[in-house]
Amino acid sequence: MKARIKVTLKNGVLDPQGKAIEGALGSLGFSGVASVRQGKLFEVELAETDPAKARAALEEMSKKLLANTVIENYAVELDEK
Amino acid sequence: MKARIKVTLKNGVLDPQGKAIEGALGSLGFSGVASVRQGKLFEVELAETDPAKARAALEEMSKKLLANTVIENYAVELDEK
Amino acid sequence: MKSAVVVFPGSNRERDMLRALETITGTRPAAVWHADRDLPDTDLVVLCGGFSYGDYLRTGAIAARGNIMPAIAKAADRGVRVLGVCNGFQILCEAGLLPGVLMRNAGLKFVCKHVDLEVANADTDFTRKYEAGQVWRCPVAHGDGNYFTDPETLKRLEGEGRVGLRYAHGTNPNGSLNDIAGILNERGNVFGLMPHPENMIEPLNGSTDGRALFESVLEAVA
Amino acid sequence: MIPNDVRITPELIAEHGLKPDEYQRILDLIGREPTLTELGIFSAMWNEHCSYKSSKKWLRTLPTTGPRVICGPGENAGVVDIGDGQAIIFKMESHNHPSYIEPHEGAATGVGGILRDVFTMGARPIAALNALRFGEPDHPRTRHIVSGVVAGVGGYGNSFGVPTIGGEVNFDPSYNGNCLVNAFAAGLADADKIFYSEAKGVGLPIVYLGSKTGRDGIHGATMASAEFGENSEEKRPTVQIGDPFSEKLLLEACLELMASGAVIAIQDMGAAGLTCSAVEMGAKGDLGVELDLDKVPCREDGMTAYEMMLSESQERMLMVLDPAKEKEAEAIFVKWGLDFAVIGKTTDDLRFLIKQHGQVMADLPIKELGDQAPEYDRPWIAAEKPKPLDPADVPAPNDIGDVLTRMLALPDMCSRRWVWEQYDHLIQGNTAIGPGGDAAVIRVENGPKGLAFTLDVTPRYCAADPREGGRQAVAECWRNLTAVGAEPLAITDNLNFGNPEKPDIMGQFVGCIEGIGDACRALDFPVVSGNVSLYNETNGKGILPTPAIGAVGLLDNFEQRVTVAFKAAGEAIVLIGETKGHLGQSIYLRDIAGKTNDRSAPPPVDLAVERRNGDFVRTEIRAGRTTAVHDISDGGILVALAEMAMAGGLGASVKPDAVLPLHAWAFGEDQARYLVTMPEKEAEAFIARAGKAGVPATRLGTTGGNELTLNGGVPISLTGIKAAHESWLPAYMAAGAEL
Ligand SMILES: Nc1ncnc2c1ncn2[C@@H]1O[C@H](COP(=O)(O)OP(=O)(O)O)[C@@H](O)[C@H]1O
Ligand SMILES: [Mg+2]
Repeated sequence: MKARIKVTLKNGVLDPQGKAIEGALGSLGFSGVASVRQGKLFEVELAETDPAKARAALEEMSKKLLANTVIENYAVELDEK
Repeated sequence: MKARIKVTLKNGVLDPQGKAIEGALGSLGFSGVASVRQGKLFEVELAETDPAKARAALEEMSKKLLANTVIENYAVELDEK
Repeated sequence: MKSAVVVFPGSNRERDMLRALETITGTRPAAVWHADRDLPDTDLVVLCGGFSYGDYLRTGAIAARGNIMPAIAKAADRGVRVLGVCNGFQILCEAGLLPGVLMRNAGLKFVCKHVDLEVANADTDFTRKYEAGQVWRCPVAHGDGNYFTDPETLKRLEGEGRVGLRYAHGTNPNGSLNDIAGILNERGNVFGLMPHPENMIEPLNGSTDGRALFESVLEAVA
Repeated sequence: MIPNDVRITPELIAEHGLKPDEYQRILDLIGREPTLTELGIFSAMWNEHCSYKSSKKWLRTLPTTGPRVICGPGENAGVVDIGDGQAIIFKMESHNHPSYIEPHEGAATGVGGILRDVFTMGARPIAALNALRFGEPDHPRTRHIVSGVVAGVGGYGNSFGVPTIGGEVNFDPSYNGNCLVNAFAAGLADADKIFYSEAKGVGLPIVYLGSKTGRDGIHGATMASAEFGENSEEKRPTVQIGDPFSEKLLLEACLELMASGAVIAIQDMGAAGLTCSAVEMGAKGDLGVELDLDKVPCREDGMTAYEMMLSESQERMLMVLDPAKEKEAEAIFVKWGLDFAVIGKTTDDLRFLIKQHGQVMADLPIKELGDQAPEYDRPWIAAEKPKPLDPADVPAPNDIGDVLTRMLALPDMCSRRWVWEQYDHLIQGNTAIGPGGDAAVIRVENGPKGLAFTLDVTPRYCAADPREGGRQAVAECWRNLTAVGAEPLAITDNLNFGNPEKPDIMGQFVGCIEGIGDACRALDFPVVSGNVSLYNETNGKGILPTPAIGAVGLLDNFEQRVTVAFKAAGEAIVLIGETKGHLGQSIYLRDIAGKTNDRSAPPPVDLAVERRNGDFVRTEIRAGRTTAVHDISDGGILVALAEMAMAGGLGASVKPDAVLPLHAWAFGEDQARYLVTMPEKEAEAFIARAGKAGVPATRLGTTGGNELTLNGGVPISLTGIKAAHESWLPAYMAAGAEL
């Protein structure tokens, strides 16, 4: 089963990368970019076939490793077929 | 208008971080993880309100800056309301 | 020899590079601000080490799209020598002046130490003062030095002698393909490498072996 | 939005860390109930971190002057004259709590803060060091913290572009719930171009520079915002994120601006950012300050006065500018892509006046905010003087080679290469001695002078006998500088302790300060800056008393430096200093004999002997008569010898003392000792010169081979000990999952 985990910075947490990218877009001539926030995307392939179990495992992985829950949020998405 | 750009490594491109995460998940006791690939997620806020124009601008940004098309693919998603 | 060092926001080895060039060439190099659109008249353009734009997005990516870059590409087209060290190498790859990309170190950590470099091709403008196969010690200091390119490009680089320097003796610090430490463009006038020859030029550094790299360019443009 | 006129309840006061009598003091001072913003300002100014209310009395006892001291404690960092019109500016500061919460960002912003302290004064940073203390290796959080802290320290310094050249790493259960991250930075400036925080002149623009203000690190606001209910999720206090890229730009912009002559006063925004920096500038200059918060560059919408005044967003500065040069100054900041805003002015009424949306949010007497801060003479009790340990009571090892191998692989003794290879220690091209030796040495740009740096403290000594431990920490710094050939100049301190409201903890604090003072006076080694971190406790248990000392020394010519590595075979090894086999509080006792709770005395420090021995060693080094020098500290003679051998890839054969038990000789931690090598033919004269100087010098043996041999016994293979020494830390870190 395939899944995606999105990890994004919590609101209010400074995102120096996003800020630098905003600036770069501006100097490349893209106007009207109000803000850019950068996050991470993990594409995971699991042996598990049960969606509920897969989701539970992915939540665990996010909490334990993939996201730094002090500053980041995460969201799990399963490719349901 | 809000949008998301997903940037992922092309197939066949080595992903040291993904590999390390796979290993780390294994040693944390998560079995059955066949593969992990790490990508980037950009959350962009645009002044543009026309979806077609917004999409075109985001494609441009991706090609010109956000993705290195030698090794990365990108996908634009608009929050249509 | 006239040289110019390009400074981006976040460059941080520009002072090391300016000093090395001045010591070795006897002429004070020009410092070029990234926002400029023109280069001074020069024989060598150097993109120095550092964390241009914080290494944010991808290392070298934002700098590679800076105002000064078209002028550098044009100079390279004219045959002016262009040297990219560390972040400079990363910028040259992102700008398409060199093929491939520098990815995160295989160990996922920044690494600062001395490695052994083997001169893979001593017949270039940047290595001619070394012997072919010569091994010299040089520091590296980077988090993204893992050279990667597609198999075809790799084959071409190897076949055309465009790998200038390789990590020797199992000292590859970053997982680079084929132990690649430095590569040339097709024409041989653009060279990018991850190690820091500018930090290996006087007894204080433990050896002066990095000088030969600059002296090679000096001889090439003479 | 948090209203400014909320009723100030006892809960709100407590939430702001203010005691009822402290609140009463506020009421007496301003004659009315404070606004919420004012309460926040008081809580920031009167907390332990800013006011030093528990420690001030004792800090005053430290010697802070000397012929070379240009500026002692009281500014962002201490300034010491190094001759030729140049000055070294340095300080150390803790970021313990933030690093425990979020190791990477906590450590990174700690480094950022101390670098700012140094370049605020006009200096370009040339060296960074860090003293790190972690919980026991088996504690479930330790690995995560080590990995994050090291990556954070390295990540910030590497990107900023300062060589990180040294420090300390220790593990102890007392740090399980409270790691210590003490960051040191030093910078170089012209002695006549130092910038201070004292504002001068009425009606001058106060300028905000650097990054925008967000809701970072607003601690006291937690409950306040929760109570008021609106968007409480949005107002949660957030962790500060370091942006070394902005800091590097800020450095270049500040130095450029200072060179232009536009800067009248400058202060970085550190703890309690805008509040502390503005009050300090005004109060020092006997001026009032008026700020218009509508002008402050903000990262988020709808920030309240309270939030802006307490935000700890990083990479920000406050300056008083020469109005004639305002445009020039702004152009410099625009060039570097940084925010620049005139947010207020100096006034002559000694008020700290904060306005937002045309309303007064705070109006306080500026001098009193600092001067009238509470000051405590906290009760303290001195710990009982511990008794010395009889070496005969300590079990002897069966196999000394095996014990040495185990010792070199202990968490507290193994190689720190895994740490410092993640730090760019070569950038700037002036690193003459990098990490791994006694002190690191940086060539002063273009030479010939060199500066030596070290951080030291032995917390287990301080716990057993605070005064002796305090003396030892300073003495060890002094010895480390001496061992590379440097003249010790001055120190900075970072005093990490538990809860000062407990008399025994306060006793540790007082004892350590007394010890530091003793040593500074005896060694002419003044304290020029420092930082106090109290309340380092978890579940009511304090950390080991950890007064970390950072020290700086000077070499007239960096070429005089000497390193620990054996240089050639067949050289004489001479031991300087007296060996009594002191095993009390030794690594051997704790980690090999397993006496983890032993209460015996740490090694006594005789400061006169320390000075005599050190002065002799330094003179010999400077005369070029030594080839390698290493001071003897943790682990004793045999460990020092092994370190010299491993560094040089050369063995040695030595003759232990015939009278002392072998393990007491090998692993005793007597102070004021060094191992020195020199060509064989010069040994006799060396020992004779020592004798003349009244310095004990004993011929120990000779370098050579691939092994260490004691008395012709079973040789200890260098390959074996080196493998053990190098592998513990990487193996430990590799065993856990970390990204
Ligand atoms: N333990 C100490 N010994 C000597 N000076 C100290 C000590 N602690 C703090 N100081 C001095 O007090 C002043 C204020 O310190 P601190 O608040 O930590 O500085 P900053 O405002 O730069 O963070 C500094 O000049 C510092 O050097
Ligand atoms: Mg400060």
